[in-house]
Amino acid sequence: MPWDRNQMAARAAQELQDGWYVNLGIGIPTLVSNYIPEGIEVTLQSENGMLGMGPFPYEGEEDADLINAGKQTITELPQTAYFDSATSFAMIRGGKIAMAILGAMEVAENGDLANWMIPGKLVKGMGGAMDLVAGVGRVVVVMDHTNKHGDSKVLKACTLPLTGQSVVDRIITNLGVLDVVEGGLKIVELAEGVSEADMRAATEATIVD
Amino acid sequence: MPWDRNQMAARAAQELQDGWYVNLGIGIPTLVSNYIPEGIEVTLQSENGMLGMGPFPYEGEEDADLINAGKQTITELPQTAYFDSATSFAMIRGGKIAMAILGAMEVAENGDLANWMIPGKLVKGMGGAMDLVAGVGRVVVVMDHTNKHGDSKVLKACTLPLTGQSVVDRIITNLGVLDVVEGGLKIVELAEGVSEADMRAATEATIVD
Amino acid sequence: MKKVYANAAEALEGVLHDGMFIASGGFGLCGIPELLLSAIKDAGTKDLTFASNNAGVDDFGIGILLQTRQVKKMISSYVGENAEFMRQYLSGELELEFNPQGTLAERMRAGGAGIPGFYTKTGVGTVIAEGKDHKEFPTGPDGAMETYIMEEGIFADLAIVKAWKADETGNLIFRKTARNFNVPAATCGKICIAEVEEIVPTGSLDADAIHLPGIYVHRLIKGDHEKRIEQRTTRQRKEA
Amino acid sequence: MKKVYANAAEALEGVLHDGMFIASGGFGLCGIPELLLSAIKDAGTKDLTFASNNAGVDDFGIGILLQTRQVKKMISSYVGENAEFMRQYLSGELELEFNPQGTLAERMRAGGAGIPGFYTKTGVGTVIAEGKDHKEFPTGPDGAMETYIMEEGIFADLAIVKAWKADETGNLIFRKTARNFNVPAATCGKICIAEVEEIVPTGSLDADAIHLPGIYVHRLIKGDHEKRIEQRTTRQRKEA
Repeated sequence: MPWDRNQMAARAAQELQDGWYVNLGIGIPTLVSNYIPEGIEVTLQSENGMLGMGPFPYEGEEDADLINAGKQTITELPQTAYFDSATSFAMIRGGKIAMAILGAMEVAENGDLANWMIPGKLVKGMGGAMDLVAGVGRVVVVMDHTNKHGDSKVLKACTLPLTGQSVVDRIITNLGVLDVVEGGLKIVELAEGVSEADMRAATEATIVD
Repeated sequence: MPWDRNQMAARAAQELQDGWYVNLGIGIPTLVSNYIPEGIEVTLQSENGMLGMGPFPYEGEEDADLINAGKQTITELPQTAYFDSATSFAMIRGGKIAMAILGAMEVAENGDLANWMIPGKLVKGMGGAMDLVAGVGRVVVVMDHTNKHGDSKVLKACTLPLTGQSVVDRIITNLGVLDVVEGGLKIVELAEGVSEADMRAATEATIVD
Repeated sequence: MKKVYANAAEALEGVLHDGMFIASGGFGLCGIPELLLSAIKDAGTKDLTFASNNAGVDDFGIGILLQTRQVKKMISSYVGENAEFMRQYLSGELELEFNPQGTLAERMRAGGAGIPGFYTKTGVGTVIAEGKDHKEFPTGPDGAMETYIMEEGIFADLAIVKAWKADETGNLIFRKTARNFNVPAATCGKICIAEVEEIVPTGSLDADAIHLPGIYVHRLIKGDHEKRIEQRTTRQRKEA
Repeated sequence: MKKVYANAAEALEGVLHDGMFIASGGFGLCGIPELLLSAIKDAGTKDLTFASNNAGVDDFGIGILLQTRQVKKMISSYVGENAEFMRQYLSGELELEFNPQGTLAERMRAGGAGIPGFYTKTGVGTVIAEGKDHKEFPTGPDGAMETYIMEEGIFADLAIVKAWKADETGNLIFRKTARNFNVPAATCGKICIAEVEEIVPTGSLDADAIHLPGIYVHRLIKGDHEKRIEQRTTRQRKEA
């Protein structure tokens, strides 16, 4: 059976290493913080100007001056530090963030990522996604393997406007885990009950051995 | 009689305007702070990371963590703010400092300034001088009109390596005040007892009417 | 040199003109100069270009200036919260220049720092890079060349920002994530006006803890802020 | 992930290698990483390149590494305080690259911010501009073109800095003008080691008052600092 959202988040949490500073995107990536392995200390960056992002506040304790990049009210932790947006993206662009875990609309076998725009439809903007994929040490995408029409989102080449070129290192989907390697994608892991044949069938991109 | 060091500093202090943020160089420019006119509030920047530079400390109150750009112990004022060197020069380069008052070895009639290096002699470095002359709103030079050999330091063209090209707005010397204008220098003021002929005789640069 | 003005309208006097370029602080509705935006609406200044990470919501923040059609162009990274924005944009009434969020922040900081252009990897190979100078630098492993694009500094006519506390000389302190774009925005305006929740006597702020020195702040007002929350997310208290 | 080390020698273990490029904080003798510099002397690492605003004095700061001939090249804005430096430089034993002070600070910040190049007016028309890319931008009055030169970001192997207080996660606070180059230097090293006067429990620093977030600090030591004063200037107390 393919992984559900929480299983994908739990699998993505296995990517974390002790001491890392990490940026989690909106959606499934946000769930990753619920599955941080025992003994692993991770500091979450919120690109609107915070390191050490804590959980949502208790009701009545919301603070309009304390939100995350998804504009949700959050809390601080003992190690929290605040800074301005130029400093925040200086650390992102400067490679100080070890990893970003992001959602995607499409990923290509060369690591191209598209997750910000569908031409002709509502255009919201890229926010900090282009900065993150260009700047952080490692980019892990977490997404469903196929779209609602059953078409593969893991492609030979992206069809949507790119967020970044050759930026993705690893793709975690409901079917398993793929790495971007020389020549295409390599299967790292399959979800329980998913066969290699299932994975290949759902993947438009080249899978190499 | 030509102005002495203190009179030059006092004259330079007349350049200050209320509310200005100003950077004073080492030497005579430092003395300017003793002559700030009544009713004029000026905030002194020290380019090593401070706005609101106060006077020297009382003996026994020196603080190794509180120095000016000349490495002298100083004090803070109620309005003082500290910041790092990148921020300090961001405000200098960004034109936020209204005026710098600096010493010079040579000034040319086109506003070229040389005040950091004598080739073949001891080379100390330009420190923040190049940043200041390139960045601040107005550059006023305070210096003796001639060197110890009696040669004019106010030249048609600088002979020493430049600190900045066409950067000087006004020159205050022991003989008077000159402005850099189209075509050369214009006499703004003469020290008491100095004639226009004296000024012209001591000036190699073109003086225009 | 008095920096403190009675209210937003007075602080804006003599500063506003049609067609001007304004940089605004704030992220979402957090730390936005809500009083100054409201006064700009009242002033009726037209054809404004705004550099601001977001465009507010329909009835708050820059959104109120979209309702009155005072905005000609937005330079933003994300405008998804604003339905009126989308309507005006899709109908061609509003110009929009998308900037990656970090590029926008750095462009403001660069303008304020006298840097008219800088190179970044952000956006290379995307629509953002189209028409921009490309240059290679040996920043890869073992000095391998990598491609960068040049982005330009933002030099605005006016910066409007919101801080928590100020002293009378304009030294500013921000609170938590309300700092965001306020610092870079403040630096890139020819004139900067700050609105704050509290003005304290000069000398009562810690000189080591000031986020934005008063040199950047030309005018200052204290006012009451709504500080609207866009997405109120909470967790349940565990029962004892 | 423990960042706190017992002393400077331990903090430097596995980090030093001959020929490496080190960015150092400090201005004059103020806020210099004196303990780490001393430990680098003891380690005997050779052929070092230093990006540091100054070169210390003969027997303090980077000066002690000049005495032992461990320094191959300095990137500095002002080295006038150091006689041994001058001797080595004039005899050709030491390479020297002068950078305007603000250019040096910005080059460090740029390297730390992933910016390999930026344009500045500083040094245009001087020896500093020789061999550098020139470019015009419409930043003058009425959009007149002005000439800028490109300066490159500094990417160092190691950054060494001195702060006042740290918490155990490496969040740093500096004191007065001892902040100076420590912030930009810290950001531009692949690894950054900080020496501080006091390590306080995590959570005891004000999250709004941190000058350098712990993400930039990989290793941390507490030690006793001499904090030498270079020019002790005082004024007389007026007699009562």
